[in-house]
Amino acid sequence: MTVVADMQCGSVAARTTPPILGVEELGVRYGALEALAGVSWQVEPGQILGIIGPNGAGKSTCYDAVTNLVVRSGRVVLDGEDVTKVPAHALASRGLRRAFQQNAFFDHLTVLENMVAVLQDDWGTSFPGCIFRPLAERRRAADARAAAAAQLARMRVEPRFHDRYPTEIPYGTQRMLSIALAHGGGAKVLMLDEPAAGLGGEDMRALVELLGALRDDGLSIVVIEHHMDLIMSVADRIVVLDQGRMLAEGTPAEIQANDAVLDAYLGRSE
Amino acid sequence: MSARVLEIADLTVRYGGNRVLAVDGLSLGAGEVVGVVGANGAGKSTLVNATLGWSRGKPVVSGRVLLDGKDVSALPTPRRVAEGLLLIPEGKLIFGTMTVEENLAEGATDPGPDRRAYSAEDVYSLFPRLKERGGHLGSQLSGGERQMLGIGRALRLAPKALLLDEPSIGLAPKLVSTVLHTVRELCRDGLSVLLVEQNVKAAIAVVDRMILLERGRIVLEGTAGEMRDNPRIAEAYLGTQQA
Amino acid sequence: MNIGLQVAMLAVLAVAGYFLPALFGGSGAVYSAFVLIAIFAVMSYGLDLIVSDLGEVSLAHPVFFAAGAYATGIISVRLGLGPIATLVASIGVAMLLAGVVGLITLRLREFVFSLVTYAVSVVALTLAENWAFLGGSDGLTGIPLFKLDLGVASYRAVTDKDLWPVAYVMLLGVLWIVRAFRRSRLGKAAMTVHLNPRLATMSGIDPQRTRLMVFLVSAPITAAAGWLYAYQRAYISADVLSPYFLILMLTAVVIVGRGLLFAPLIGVALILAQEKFMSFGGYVDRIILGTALILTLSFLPGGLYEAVRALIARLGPAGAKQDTQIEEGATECR
Amino acid sequence: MNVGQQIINGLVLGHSFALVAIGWTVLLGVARLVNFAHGQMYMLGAFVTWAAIAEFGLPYALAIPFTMLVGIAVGFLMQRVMLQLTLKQDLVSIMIVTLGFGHVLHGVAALVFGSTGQILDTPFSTRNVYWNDLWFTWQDVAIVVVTILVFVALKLVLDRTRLGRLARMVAEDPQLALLAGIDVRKVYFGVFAFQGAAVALAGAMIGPRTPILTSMGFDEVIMTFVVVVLGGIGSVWGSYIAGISLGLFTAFFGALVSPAYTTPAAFLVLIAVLVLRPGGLAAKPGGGH
Repeated sequence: MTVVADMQCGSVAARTTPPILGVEELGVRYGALEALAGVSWQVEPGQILGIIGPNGAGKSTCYDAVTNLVVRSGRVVLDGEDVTKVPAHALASRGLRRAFQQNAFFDHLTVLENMVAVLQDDWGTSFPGCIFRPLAERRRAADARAAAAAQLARMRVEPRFHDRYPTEIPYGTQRMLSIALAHGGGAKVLMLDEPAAGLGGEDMRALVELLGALRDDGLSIVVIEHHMDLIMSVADRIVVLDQGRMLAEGTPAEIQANDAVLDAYLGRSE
Repeated sequence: MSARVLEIADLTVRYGGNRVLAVDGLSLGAGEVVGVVGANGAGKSTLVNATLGWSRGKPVVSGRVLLDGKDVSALPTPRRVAEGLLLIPEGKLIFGTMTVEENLAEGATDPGPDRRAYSAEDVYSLFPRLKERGGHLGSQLSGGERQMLGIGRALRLAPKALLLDEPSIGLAPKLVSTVLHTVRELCRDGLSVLLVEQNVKAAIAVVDRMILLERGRIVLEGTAGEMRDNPRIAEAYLGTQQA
Repeated sequence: MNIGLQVAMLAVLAVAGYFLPALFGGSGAVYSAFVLIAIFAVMSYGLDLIVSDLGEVSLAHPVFFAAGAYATGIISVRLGLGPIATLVASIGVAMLLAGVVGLITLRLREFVFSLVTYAVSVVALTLAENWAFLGGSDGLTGIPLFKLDLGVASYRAVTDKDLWPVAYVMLLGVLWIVRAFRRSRLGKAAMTVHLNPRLATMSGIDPQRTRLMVFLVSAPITAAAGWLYAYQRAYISADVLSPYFLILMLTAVVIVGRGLLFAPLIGVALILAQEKFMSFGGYVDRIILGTALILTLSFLPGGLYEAVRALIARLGPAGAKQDTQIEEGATECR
Repeated sequence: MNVGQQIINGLVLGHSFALVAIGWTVLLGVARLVNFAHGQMYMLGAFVTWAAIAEFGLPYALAIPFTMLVGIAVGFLMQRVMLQLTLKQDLVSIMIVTLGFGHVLHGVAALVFGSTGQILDTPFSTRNVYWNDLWFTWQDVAIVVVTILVFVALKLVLDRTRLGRLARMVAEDPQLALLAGIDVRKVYFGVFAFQGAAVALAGAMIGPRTPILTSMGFDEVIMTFVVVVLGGIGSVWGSYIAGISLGLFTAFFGALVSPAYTTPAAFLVLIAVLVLRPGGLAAKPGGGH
């Protein structure tokens, strides 16, 4: 069953703004298994879209499909440009970036080096540059570290952790680092996969705050999340997936009142 | 309460520098079904995996696991299995390159008089569907059949305590109920079950007691009746605004 | 430390290194050993980029070494050209081969990658033994002396002592290149592809292009070693493709510790010091070298450097302090 | 060219390739391990058989089991040293370690047996069969028979016995096998012992066909690799068929083109397969876990 979103909830402005990221009829098959079918949604500039659903509903598969990491059908449009055929590695420079469900770092680099590594497009020096212009490279590297430190600070990763290895820092900070690495030097759309998994209390509040701040800076965010507190408080719209299909779509209030969603989460009454 | 088949004490699990699980005490009586619920990342799978000393990652586990009063925490996973502690993991739970019959071929060696060793025939009478599929490969089975085969495979090894991790994932509602009620039936024969489940409604229908995990800790524990109407259970899944 | 001081210190170290053979007595055997250490270290640095930075194990690097040696041999013997021309040719041939091997193995990982590169080595050995163009089983003899003509001045290397300045400059150059590589965008891309390919991909890095590029940087380095080796030996045969060089490179790369700038150099120095000055005969040396490789990987995955550091950390107070810091980090998340 | 003779050569050669490869097929299929010392273990098998006959005066029939015992011991020792790496599934390190073992085995063999070549004569290898214009030795017949027996026995054990089932469980998913109560370590040891015994047997059987040298073993690894990949990794019948095909290809290539370049030719076939069917072996794009 698909519950059609009540369009009156969207403001007039929101309706006329073209979406920054739109997916149409995404489908993924693994052999005989249809892991994802007929999934369509869009995010408008400066909005947060939540994707929820029970375990195994196809949420992470949906991300892999959007970012071209799996063979899929359907269409992906980023900022008015059809990027369906663009390889995964070329999406970042077009402004589409994502995090992964598990904390994804470069384990053997320090936190700061992790950040420097994803800022190479803006702050790196070419190989010949490093050989022949060592002093210029040295200055650039110092600038890169400063930029990385600033970016980490913005993402709530405190300076005292910058010289540690990612596995040594507190879990809440690891989640922030994941977001910082995914965001890199900047993005139009950032896709996060369960950023709040395993978080609580203080860490959760910091995360809500961060997501809000990023949105206020004009970033569009897609969030897969299980933690309803978080999703209900930050998302502008929510898509519910169940068994690889769209179950519902709407504002947080609509989703909370939706019987089909309650069933999917708490089990169906028979 | 009946005799304790499984006792877990001071079980902690760390990944890198981070503690992801800290369970002070949890016990399972003979013939009892205890449900474990909680949000994603709350540590449900970590709890059951650590009980077996098993993982697909590299955690550091400490704590005590007692099976029928015997401390098994120093034993490697296969030895715990031989003692009658069985886990059906989430996700991949059967051997896909082997037939149903082969998946059920490995039985317990000398389980002793106090453990019931199910024969392949016993499993087939429990799940007639599996008998029809006997010659098929595990990879050809549907989600429900895999779940049945996973349970059957565990029963062949004469479990004292069976830990089930999210058996309802990807199953149709009717199948969920079939699988869980079969599990309930098994407990009449004295089997004890720890059931990790996300489908709270389905789980609450078959468990005796239920615990709620949040951030690696037990935050709530009670009988099925007490938990059914507890708002915190719904909260854990749907958020505080949901009354 | 300020930059001027750092540069001055590096300069002093570099100059001091040059006089090391003299410090060890300056005999012909010492110079030979030092020249070989420099050559084999350069050879190993090529492989080091693949193993430490890209995280794959290439077993095709003896082929690049041989490519440099054979290109030098053929061009100097048959065309009579000098070291500059042979160096350019060595690098060119190595890059060509690296491009081919890199393209074939572009989508292969781990053991399949290594197996295919190993096969490349064995096939190259068969070719070198049988192909008349490469001198067949007799090899190429009569490689002329190393003679550098720079118009106004020329440099002729008759003995290994005369070759030492060339070998030393080449070693310094390669150290500089390896350092520069690790600081460059390409080097960082290689490391991220190695550590977390999915995250690297989503950060805008093309893993396959990165792999190919690293191969194209790595092969000429190893080939340059082959270039000088041809002059040092004055003749080249299929021996340069024997497994000895492969085992030597691998051991040199892992024994001290992966990813450390000076590790392959120190590794080669340790191995050659044993073989030149504490030899027990070829077969026993072979057993020693193989055993060193086995033991390092099986029991000291971080190499001697990590082992020594762990020992110091256990004995000294610095290590204890580090432990408590980690503990502190962990408690915060409770 | 005598086509009939080349077919016979190809079949004998093919069975030899298959017999050399069988230990690797199981090792790779069950334990996902690669052993670069395989070629040197083959060499050792040939030399131990030679020493058992020429130095200790054992009959060939006893020299073979003796050689296999040595093979098992070598396999066991290697696995003992690499156990931690195996359990961590650190395939790349394991690979380099086995390369180191190959180097050490070569050194040991050269030290013990000397670097000069030997001829391994057996009661079969010196007796020729002439049939019209065709020629082969009884050793060739023995190779074919033994190879077929080993393959049939292995297939039966893997498919029909508990041991085979355990091996297949570990092959599919060692972690899940732990939960089925299987001591995965024992299976790894068993697989390494089998590989050692099988390749030693291959050395004892095939060594008599050519003069033996302590420096041999490299071509054997490449041929084995080609057989295992062409046959489909871990597939027993696949290896057999691939071995025979490669044998026939090699025999005809040697007769028609050049006997010196058979290894490069076999390698080119492999590359062609890898390029045409990259999905079979290649890692998934973008890496992944």
